[in-house]
Amino acid sequence: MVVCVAVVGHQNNPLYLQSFTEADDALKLHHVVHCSLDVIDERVNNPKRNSPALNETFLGLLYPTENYKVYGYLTNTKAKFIMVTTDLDVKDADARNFFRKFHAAYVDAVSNPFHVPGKKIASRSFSARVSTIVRSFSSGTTA
Amino acid sequence: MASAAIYSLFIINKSGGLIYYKDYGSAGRTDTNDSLRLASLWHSMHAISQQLSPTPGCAGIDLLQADNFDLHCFQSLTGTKFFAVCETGAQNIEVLLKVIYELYTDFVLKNPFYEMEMPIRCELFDLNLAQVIQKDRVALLGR
Amino acid sequence: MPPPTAPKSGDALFASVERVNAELFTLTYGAIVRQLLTDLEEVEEVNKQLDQMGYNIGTRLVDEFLAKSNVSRCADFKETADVIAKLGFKMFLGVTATVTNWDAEGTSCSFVLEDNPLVDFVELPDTCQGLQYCNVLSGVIRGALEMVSMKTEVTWVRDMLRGDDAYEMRVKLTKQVPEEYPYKDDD
Amino acid sequence: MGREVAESCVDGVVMEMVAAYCGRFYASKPELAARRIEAIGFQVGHQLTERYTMERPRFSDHLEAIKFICKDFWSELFKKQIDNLKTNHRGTFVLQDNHFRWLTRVSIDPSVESIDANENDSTSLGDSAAQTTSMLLYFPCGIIRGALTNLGIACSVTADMSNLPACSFVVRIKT
Amino acid sequence: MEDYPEELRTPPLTLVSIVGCSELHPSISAALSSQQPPMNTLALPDFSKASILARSAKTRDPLAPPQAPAGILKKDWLLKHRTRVPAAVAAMFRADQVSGDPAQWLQACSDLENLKSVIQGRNTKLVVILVQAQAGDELSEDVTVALRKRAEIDSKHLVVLVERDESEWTKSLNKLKSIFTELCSTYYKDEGRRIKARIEKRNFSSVELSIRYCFKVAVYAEFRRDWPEALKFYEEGIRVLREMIGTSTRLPPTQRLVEVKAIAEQIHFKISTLLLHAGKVVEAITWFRKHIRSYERVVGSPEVAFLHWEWFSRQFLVFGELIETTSTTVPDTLSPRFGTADNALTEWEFQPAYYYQLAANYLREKRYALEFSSSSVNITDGVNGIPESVMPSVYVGQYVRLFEQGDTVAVLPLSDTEYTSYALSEAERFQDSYEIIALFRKAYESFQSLGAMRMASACSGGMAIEYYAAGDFSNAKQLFDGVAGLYRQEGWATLLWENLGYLRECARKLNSLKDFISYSLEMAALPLFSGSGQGNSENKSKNGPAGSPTISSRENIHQEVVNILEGKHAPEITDDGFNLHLVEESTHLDIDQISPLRIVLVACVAFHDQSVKPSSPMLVSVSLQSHLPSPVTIDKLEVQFNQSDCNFVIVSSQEDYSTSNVHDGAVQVTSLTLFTDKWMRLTHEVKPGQSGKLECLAVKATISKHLVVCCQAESPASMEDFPLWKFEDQLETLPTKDTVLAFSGQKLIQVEEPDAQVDVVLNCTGPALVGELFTLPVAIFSKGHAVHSGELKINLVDAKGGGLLMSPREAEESESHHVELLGVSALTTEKGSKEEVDNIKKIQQSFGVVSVPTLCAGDSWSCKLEIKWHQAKSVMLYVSLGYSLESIEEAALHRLNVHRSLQIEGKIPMTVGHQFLRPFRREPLLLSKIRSSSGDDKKSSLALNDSNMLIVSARNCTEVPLRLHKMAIEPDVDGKQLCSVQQISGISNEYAVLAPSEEYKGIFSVNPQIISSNFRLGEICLSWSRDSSLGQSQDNCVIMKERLPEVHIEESPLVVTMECPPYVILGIPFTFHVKIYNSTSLLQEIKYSLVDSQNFVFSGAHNHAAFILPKTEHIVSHKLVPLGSGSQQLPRITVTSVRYSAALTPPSSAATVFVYPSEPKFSSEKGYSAPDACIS
Repeated sequence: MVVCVAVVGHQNNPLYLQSFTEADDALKLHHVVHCSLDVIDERVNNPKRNSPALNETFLGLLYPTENYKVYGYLTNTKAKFIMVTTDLDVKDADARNFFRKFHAAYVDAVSNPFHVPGKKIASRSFSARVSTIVRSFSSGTTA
Repeated sequence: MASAAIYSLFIINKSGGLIYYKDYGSAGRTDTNDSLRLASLWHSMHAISQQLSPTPGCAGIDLLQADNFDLHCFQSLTGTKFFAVCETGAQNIEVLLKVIYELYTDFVLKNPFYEMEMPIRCELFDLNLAQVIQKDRVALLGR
Repeated sequence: MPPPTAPKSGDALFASVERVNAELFTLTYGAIVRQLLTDLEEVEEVNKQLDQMGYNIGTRLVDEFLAKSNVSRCADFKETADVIAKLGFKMFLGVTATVTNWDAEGTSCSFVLEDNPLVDFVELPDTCQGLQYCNVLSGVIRGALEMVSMKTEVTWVRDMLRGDDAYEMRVKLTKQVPEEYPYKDDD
Repeated sequence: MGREVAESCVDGVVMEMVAAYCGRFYASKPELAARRIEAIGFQVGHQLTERYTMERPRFSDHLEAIKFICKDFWSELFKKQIDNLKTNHRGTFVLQDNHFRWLTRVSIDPSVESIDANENDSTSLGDSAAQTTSMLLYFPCGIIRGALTNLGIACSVTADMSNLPACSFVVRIKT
Repeated sequence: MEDYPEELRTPPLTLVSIVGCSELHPSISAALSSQQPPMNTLALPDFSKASILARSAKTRDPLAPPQAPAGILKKDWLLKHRTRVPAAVAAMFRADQVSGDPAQWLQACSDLENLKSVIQGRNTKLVVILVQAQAGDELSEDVTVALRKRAEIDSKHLVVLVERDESEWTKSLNKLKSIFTELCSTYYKDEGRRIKARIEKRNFSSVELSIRYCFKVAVYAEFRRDWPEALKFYEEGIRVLREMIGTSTRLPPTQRLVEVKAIAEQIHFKISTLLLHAGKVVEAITWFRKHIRSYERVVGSPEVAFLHWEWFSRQFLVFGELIETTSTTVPDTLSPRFGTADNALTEWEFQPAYYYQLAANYLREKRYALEFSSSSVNITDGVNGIPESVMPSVYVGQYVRLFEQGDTVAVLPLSDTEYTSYALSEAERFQDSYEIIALFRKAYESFQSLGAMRMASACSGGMAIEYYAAGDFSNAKQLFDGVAGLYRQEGWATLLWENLGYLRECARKLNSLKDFISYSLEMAALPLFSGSGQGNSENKSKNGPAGSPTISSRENIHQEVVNILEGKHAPEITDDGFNLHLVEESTHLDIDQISPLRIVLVACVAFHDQSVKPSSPMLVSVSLQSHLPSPVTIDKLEVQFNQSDCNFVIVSSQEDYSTSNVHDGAVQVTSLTLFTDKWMRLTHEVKPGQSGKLECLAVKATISKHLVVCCQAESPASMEDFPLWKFEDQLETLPTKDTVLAFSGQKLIQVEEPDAQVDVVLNCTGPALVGELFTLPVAIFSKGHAVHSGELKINLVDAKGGGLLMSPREAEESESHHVELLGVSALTTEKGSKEEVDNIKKIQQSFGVVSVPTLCAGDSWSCKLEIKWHQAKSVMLYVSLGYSLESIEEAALHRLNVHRSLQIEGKIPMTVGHQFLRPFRREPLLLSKIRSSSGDDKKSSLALNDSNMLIVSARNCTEVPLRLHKMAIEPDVDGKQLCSVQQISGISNEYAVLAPSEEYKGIFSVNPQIISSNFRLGEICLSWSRDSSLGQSQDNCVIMKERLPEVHIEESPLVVTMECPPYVILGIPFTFHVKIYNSTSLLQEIKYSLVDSQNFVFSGAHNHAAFILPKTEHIVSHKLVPLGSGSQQLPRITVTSVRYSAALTPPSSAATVFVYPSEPKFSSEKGYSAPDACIS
């Protein structure tokens, strides 16, 4: 299941972070997400990997840690999406699909005229949409 | 003979002011002042005609036939009057007037520099109008 | 005399006009509202301005509407309302409103919109509840009607942004200006 | 979502917005009005890029981004592409639209122009018209800047409308 | 890894044994171990020792029905096979031993027998070595054969070593090696095959055995360096092992797990090493993942969870070390698209740091688990204490308890509880923190080197937490501080919160109040991250001492600080000796633009004007904002400027401050309460003292008496948004009400110079006249303030530009100045002290500086400028007064300046003209005239010895009346005697006043005595002065000279004089004489003619000619009768000299006469005396 999703701004500041666990490892998840930014930097800035094929928004598994797997996604507008799951084997396609939906939700959220770019996403409808996406993902993969 | 279907075209704003006048080679060219006066006179007559009507809900004169010319008048629901002086028996002038009305909405009302109710000075309007009249003449020649 | 061509159906009408991406419209309007909020600060003032803008737009838009939808003069306010709901909204926003809640003397009714392109993506922040986001629409209606010599008051009754189930604006016909004699300057 | 509305809506709103800012709020100080209008455009551009870049890989360089603006972005907005793109390869790009949609309805009062020709005291009229046109153009300028900024390209955008309805936008990338 | 036994860590080496001939052993074993692959040698000096090769006592034959084994693997098994169970044994005999002496032969045989019997149990291979002295001495065939028979080996297993001969020796040794190698491989193959057979036949009683067998087969394969096979069986083994966890019941669950994991660890290690050494990094990592995944969930019962975590952590540590030692690199074949379908691995998994970090994490898990267990188990401690004499059993991962009664020692199994308490006691003997720190540090360093800042700081955060746990607070604080920086910068509020939570406690423990307060305040002011916070804050071990961030916890922290400051002790912090409550002196916090505490309090100061005059009031807005969760009441607010006299203090009304301790600055009492996120806007009036820059430096807020927060003032214009809060989705409020100020307000303004309250007056009277000493009074009136060390600069500049007031060519000579400043004379109105005049500092022709005496307010001072015009020029006069307000130096720095300027025209006072006249009715014939009529030299010519008239006119061309004191002709030095000039009419009383544009004429008679073609008459000399009513007289009257042009003096050959009465009466005839005098010494013929005139009739011829003798006079007379009255033209006469062919007619003026109608009655003679006067 997905335990945490996050949106990270281009200054590497968290814009949205929601954990979906009962256990109070919210803090730990913050750490996990924050550390994953290093991998994103590594993947994106690594000189040898600027062939267009590698410019796709989906960054794949960033790193496994403890019993989490951290997946990443980087939009054209330098917004980073991060998804933390405890599923053992996640299919690439599922992850991609998840992020595609998530991205759509994000885009609508920032299209709210009252959302100020670079600020945290406080939209309720966004979080609602996200949690449905998360649920569908969990069900999708476990099924 | 068919070459000059329309002698002249007037546009009058809702308060009777002439906001557009164009002459297409009628014999007795009227100068600006005359045309202004004519316009407001026509405006009044038009109003009177409504009063004269035996039945309520009359929209006023829309065709005035003289021995050597017809005067077609079209009044938009917003009170702007378009009327054309043309040769006797000239056909579907009212369609033409409608078209002109559309041109008016497109190129006059959508021109940010045009102030409502003011005389029309829009080259684009002139341009398109000329084309329409031209087309109309061609049509007349065609028949 | 009957209009040379019969009035078009709403869909035909919408199909006939030039159309653009709704997002552009929605976002532009949103941006304007936000900018107004920052510049005018007072929410009430913003509402006023939006209405004013709407009015100005309406005064120009109505002619285009009349010209392109060959509607003939409406018998009464009821008919006018229907035309607006079925043709007006459709022609410009691509959605239709329903007219309901007529009062006894038929001078005030409600336009109800389930769908409203103006508010896609919009979510009112807590700080500016009280903002009549869609005021531009009511302004347009008011302006347009005034051009066809109907003085009206338009107010919002329901607003989905406020959690209502639909958008409902109340249109009240205050007075119908008759065609008066224009004997002014010349005599 | 292929949702659409009548072009008149956008025209009307934009026109009225410009009128409101230049006429009502900041009539006295056009430069303030300009900034506001540009800001509105900026937000729109910013949000539109979010939408329109959704399904595509990241741009690897500036040129790619600019091309995106010229092609997909433009045609999303105006159903046509930028007609001509020039660059000096040192961070300046010129995007020319030979028939810029938002200027097709604009015709500056010919009489004023003619007056301009022979009479100089009425030039104020003429360039006020020109000024208002440029006010109209602050909006698309803002859109372009917003779009590019959101793609991580800080730049300044100006418009040149020497021959209507053709119009060219000059993008200067801040380095 | 290093605590693994050697035999586990290194790949196994084949073992052979040699018996006998001990003296040769060293060289042989050396040779064997030196070969590739090396071979270990178990050297037995003599056959008696061979017994150790024998199987251990309790050897059973393997075919007997086996009872369930007590464990999976014997500890010593590996070791045994590497040190005590040779694959082959070589019996060494000396050649001479076996040949010849039968006794020895027998001995050899028996030894061989023994050996055979010893190794008979296992199928250890036998080799016989015969040692020969040298190749030379032959060795009887039958002996070797016999030996072979005895040893039951085929011929090639009997090796002959040749001792003495080097080449032979090595040759034979190589033979031996190859034989050994061959034998070994067969040996291990056989062994392996034997056991594999069992696996394949599945004839084993229990899972344990199958695992054991797999292990053994794998090991044997390793002996043979058959890695694939080894790998295969290890993996098989570990698979079975994983399965048995659920099934096996041999041991109580806990110990079972322990054993299984122990085995798993070993086997996994084997696999990893095999893979890594084979350079199969990707496989190794993948395998490791698999390994981890299959055991991560197998924690066992909670009270022994710590065992699991310890073991788990060790897995990571060991694998990390392996990765590190076998320096692995990402293979190029791998797709760069890490973490995607075409490459499941990720970058970090190739980095040992990654594993160290996780090892550390898990070790910390262990620590938590341990704390948990020890806390929970201790309760049951009383029941059964820690069992003594527990020791590892012979089986890997098993523990037993030695039980001795008397001399019998029994080994008893342990119950899980016993084991648990044992393990617990063992675990508690260690302090894990430092282990964890070490791991984190390793990870930290290599992440640092990889440029993975966040990973690194996560690690150092981990270290810090361990230090904190270990009670090393200063280290902890230092590390936490470092990490906090990153979180602040990237706005990770929640992480920062945790961090600060620790820091706060560190500060508390280190008893540093200031830190404690600042950390606490920062925490309290942190934005809450939406989505976080609902986590229950019980588990402090996970969330840090601060618990999870919630609005309430923020408020508590804030409150706590307030309590401490106000000395009230909040109950929750009485626990430790944190004696904050007795703080007497206040604590100071400084907040600048970069301080993290900006979110606690920011001060924004804006002057309402861009610039201001000194000592004129001006408003300044001070706006404060705080993000602290609860309202902050400020006791006292001090606003400090660089001009200290502007400082002011605002004291809250709540605080009953004894206003005594509030110093000079303005005191304003209002309510000073800061509400969360709201700007507190104060406006105050300041009066800047001096000019120059006025900047607000800081705003000091005293909060609850003991905390003084000193905020560096910020300009709203250049105020950058708040750290952390800038990401909050809340609309910013402006520091000041009016937006203009909010966007453009500055905390720094320029105070202008005070405007001069001194007036400088130049009252100029009209234009200056060339030549006069033009005096121009300058008056200085000090209206407002005193004038100190004043200085008056005077500068004359040509009004037509071109600055220089001298004609360029003769710039150097000072005379040539067209206008010059002669001097300045001070005349102070009240005390006429003259000495000021002297201290004129500098005077040039066009520039001067005068020092002005000190003037107190109201005084005035004035002086005169004396300027002289040499030419008519218009001049700009610039006068600038520079002075300072005080005489003190620092004040003298900025001086005030008053500038005045005036344009003055220089006018020529008079224009002088002149003209020559003949005597009345007398006309000399001047030949030059006649000639010159053609030529054009304007030179006027005079007749010699004849009194010529000279009329000089002086016209006043100014607007003012002038006095003409004197008009004279000054002849040139030589000219004096040659030509007499005397004034005929002059200035009557001592001067003549000339009104503007009035003209004065002076008449002179000029009587030249010599003939000269160009004679200098000299110059006209005028002396004039202004006709000013107040009579400053002669002294300043100006002489002006003008040279007369040269004249031409000649002698006239003929002189015509006309004579007629002064007047005539109508009708009365009179005579009219014309006298022609011939002054030459020649006879002159002349003609003359008289023309009729209608006014006269006359008698006599009209024309006439005559000869005149030298020096004689010829007279022609006519009688005339006038016909008309009035001034009449006499008949015109023309005299023509034949000789000179020159005609001469007297000018009409000379030929008129007045005709009275009748005899006039003259009252006085004056009427015509005046004209008479003219004629001499």
